[in-house]
Amino acid sequence: MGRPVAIIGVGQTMHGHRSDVTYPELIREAVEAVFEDTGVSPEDIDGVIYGSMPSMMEGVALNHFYFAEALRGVGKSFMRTETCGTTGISLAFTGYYQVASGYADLVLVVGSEKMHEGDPQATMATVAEPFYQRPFTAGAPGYYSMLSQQWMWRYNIPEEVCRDAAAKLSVDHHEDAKLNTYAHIKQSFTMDEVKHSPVIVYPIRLLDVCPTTDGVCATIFASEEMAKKLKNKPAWVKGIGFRGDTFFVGDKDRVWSESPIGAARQAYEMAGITNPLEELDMAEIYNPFTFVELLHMESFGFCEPGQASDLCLKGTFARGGKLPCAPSGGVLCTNPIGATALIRVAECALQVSGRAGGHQVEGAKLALASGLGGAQQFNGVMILGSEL
Amino acid sequence: MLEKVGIVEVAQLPGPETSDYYLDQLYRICKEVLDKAGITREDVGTVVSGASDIFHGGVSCANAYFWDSGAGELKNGSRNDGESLTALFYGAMRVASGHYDTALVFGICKGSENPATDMCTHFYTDPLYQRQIGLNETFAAGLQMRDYLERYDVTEEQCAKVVVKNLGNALRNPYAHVKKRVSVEDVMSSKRIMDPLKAMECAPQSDGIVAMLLASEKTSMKLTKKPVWLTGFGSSLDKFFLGDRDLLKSELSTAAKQAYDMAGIADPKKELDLAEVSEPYAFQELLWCEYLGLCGPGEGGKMIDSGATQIKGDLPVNPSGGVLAMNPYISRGLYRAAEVALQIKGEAGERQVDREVKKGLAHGTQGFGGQFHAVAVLEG
Amino acid sequence: MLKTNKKGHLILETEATVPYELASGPSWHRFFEGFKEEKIYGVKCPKCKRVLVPARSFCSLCFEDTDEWVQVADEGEVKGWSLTNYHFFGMPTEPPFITALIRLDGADTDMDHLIGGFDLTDLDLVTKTLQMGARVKAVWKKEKKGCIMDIKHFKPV
Amino acid sequence: MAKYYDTLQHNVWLPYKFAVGPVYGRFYEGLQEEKIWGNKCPECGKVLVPPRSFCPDCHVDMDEWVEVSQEGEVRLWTLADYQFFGAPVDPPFIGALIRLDKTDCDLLHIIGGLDLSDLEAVKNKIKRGIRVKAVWNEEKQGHMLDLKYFELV
Repeated sequence: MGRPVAIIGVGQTMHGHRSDVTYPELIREAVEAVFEDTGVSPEDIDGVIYGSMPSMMEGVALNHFYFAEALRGVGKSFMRTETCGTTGISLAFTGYYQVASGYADLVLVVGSEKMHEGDPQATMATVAEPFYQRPFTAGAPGYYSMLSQQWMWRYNIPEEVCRDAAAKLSVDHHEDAKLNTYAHIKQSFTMDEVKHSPVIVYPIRLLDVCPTTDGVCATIFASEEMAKKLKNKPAWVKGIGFRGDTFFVGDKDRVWSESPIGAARQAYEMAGITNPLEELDMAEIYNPFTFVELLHMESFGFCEPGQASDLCLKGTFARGGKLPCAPSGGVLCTNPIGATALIRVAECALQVSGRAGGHQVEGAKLALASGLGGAQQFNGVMILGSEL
Repeated sequence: MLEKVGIVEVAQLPGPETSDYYLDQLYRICKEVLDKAGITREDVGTVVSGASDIFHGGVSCANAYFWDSGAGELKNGSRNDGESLTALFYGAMRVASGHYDTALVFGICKGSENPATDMCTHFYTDPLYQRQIGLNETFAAGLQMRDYLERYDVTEEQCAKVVVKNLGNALRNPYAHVKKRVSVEDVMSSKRIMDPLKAMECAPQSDGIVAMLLASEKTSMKLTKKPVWLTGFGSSLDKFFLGDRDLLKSELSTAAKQAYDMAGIADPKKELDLAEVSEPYAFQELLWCEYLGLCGPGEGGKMIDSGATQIKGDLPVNPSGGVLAMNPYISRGLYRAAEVALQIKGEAGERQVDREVKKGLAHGTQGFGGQFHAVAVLEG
Repeated sequence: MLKTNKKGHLILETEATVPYELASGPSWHRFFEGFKEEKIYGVKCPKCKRVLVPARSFCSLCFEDTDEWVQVADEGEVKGWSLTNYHFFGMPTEPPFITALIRLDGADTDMDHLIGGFDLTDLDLVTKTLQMGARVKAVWKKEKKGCIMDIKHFKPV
Repeated sequence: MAKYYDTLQHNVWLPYKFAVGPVYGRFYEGLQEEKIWGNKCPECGKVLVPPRSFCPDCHVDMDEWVEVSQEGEVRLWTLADYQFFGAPVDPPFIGALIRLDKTDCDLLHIIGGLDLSDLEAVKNKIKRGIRVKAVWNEEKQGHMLDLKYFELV
């Protein structure tokens, strides 16, 4: 099914509040870094794929025009992909298909967001249509707090257990982020600090929530022939899956949701994975909220529904555990939306090729990256492996 | 590309404004294309849309909004933002890779709900320089047209003839938005809004939803008697600042070369039977034809004078009426491909060209003076 | 306007407003006409037989036209809720407020709306009142405009 | 916009805080001092206005600052004569690409100080290659229009 595809390198910006540079300059920082990382010359690239999430946030519509030079896109084949919060993983899929279909041998895939330039709240308010949902879904935390509560109800998870597990994730990820050169928030917190941080939308508290980040991630996707010629150890795309669900939140069950479950199932089938907890070595779950990460551990089949909190408290998903999740610090510590899910993919690629640096998970060979968009509407999963 | 990909069927929405709801319209067009192909939503393998966000629609993450209307519920799919012709190719790649047997591809843009196109394109500018001078696509087109007239000896009348031809062709196209018999004098005497560019030389702002069903070679043959094969594709991006570019050198040549190489076309002028190009400003049809190799450099004016690009000519250009007759900004490129597909299938009704159509070209462009171009080659 | 932000970096501050006008189409029109009479309509899918609220012209799952309009109750069961107590752009009303998913009697989908009409400043009271399966009923505004906020909120019964 | 059918009007509010960065920062500072700064690519030697942080051709950092001439010649121009969002001044006005002396790209700006009521008269005055020079606004705020317009020399 298609040609084998590898990710052969990654370039990231120092993520954070980057008002020190203009947007094209920020793009260039990541793009030049990926060429440096791979030793590929920009002339040898067949094309560029780019996306950012809502152009409203950025104040520049179809901003690839503005970034043409910084993306090294002048005179190159170009495609722009955008699918909400899943933009980053959808970008990776576009890159994958350009190579898998035989159209390209080397493509640059870039995702970005400079969230401090726009107004994230004003932007999020326009994600829902104005007839019906807009007044009620304006704030993402509101929706996810509802979801986490539905989840606790559904599986009779005691709130204290869930609260502790979420707090542990926050504590762990903030520690993880300190090992990751590019992460945005690098600060330690205690369980108590998380559990007593201000309530944003009950039960979600400030330290359960991702930050607002400026950042860019660039990756290069390559055919087998090209990957084998280049210096870096390739990370092979073993499986991809995606499911989009209905726009109206109330139309579907979003707790045991067919979107993340179906996306993971599709990716596992392609990768030949039958027992993710045993077979995967690490995962970068798209976790803008701690509770969502727990929920997705279940949707992705790492454990039975309702069990994630217990396992999390036992350390199963922590660094050194059976299946470390978000060892980069995750979305919880770095969230430039349009780049976020591509960073998940890039992190997994670095991990399985043994190049993750300070936050390397020892011996990682098979990894799962995910992306989440809208109110559980979109979920994408990519499996990366060290062997072809 | 690993596998051959065919266009099985197409469906399109007529351009004029109606009182219909965006999502209902999209649903009906997608339903129409599936019905034509005789398949159900369940049979659809993957969905790729071409659509844009907030500026061209008023909703951020618009793909979330129209996902269910576009047959996407629980499908693996994606959305390409910007020029919709890239969505056609993305859908084709998903089939070509062997992952999916069918792909539903659609483009959507509802001009009647949006602010003026000039306002939308003004937001393409960088906030620090060109925005402060008020640049938009019409502004850039005014500068580019002057360059074309001065350096290539093309006349204003020749540019005006494009409007006469295309709005005339549109009279035969039930899906076109603006259709009328006009004269060169009418065009020449319309208001010079961005001299030398005149009001009648600028495309309208239309509603446009167009859907196509793509399939693998085997399935295409099964679902239709006359599949149309996507054999070539190319795209290219130019520099951003107008002042850094020669406005008469275009990345369209690069995009065209990629598409021709892939389709094995050595002499486009001879081998192509028709072209549907995106000409949001009349003179651009002439200029784009030059870069596409449909005539020599600087010969765009002569080409329209010769009658070759007329619906009965040797190489009809925009027999549908083109973008001047129908301009749903984001989906217009995919409309061009749909029109070429219909011509190849022989299903273009009154606008069917006289000659047999074996190979046709579809072109899409966006950005200042054509900063981005995409070209697709379709064959019978 | 140029300003220096708290990091000492130069910033260009601008703002603009972009106007849109979206066609309602027959389904939204009829749905909100119903609101003027304090009626909530769903549609029944001819194939899967689900009653979808709000009413719409097609079933996204079966991809079939829906033509049977069904009035559903203006009361039902709470499926999930969240309490917002901070100001943000685009919020439907002054905080604190509760947004919720409500399964109206006779419907197979949940409707988004607000829950109110009692003291929302006491989180314990809220969690006690809005336990799983709590019943709520629409409180209609006197003056109706034919829009989603013609329902002021849903109130526990 | 009154339409014959049922619609929902809504306005989208777009507030921004764009990072200016050191390169534009210095450029705007120059405008406030009635100076036009460009910078030079160490590789191809081209002088570009406005200045860039990197050369669009060679992709290397631009580090040499050059104050460029306030005079140059018109390359292309267009007479804008309709109302549109974002117009820098009330139309009609002339938008132009101007090549300042000893620079290697064109500057997008406007040409002013002319009577625009008669298009033919304008066409007789403004042609490719005609010389223009900068006219400054008295009030300056660090904006492209601190340079009010270019006028015929």
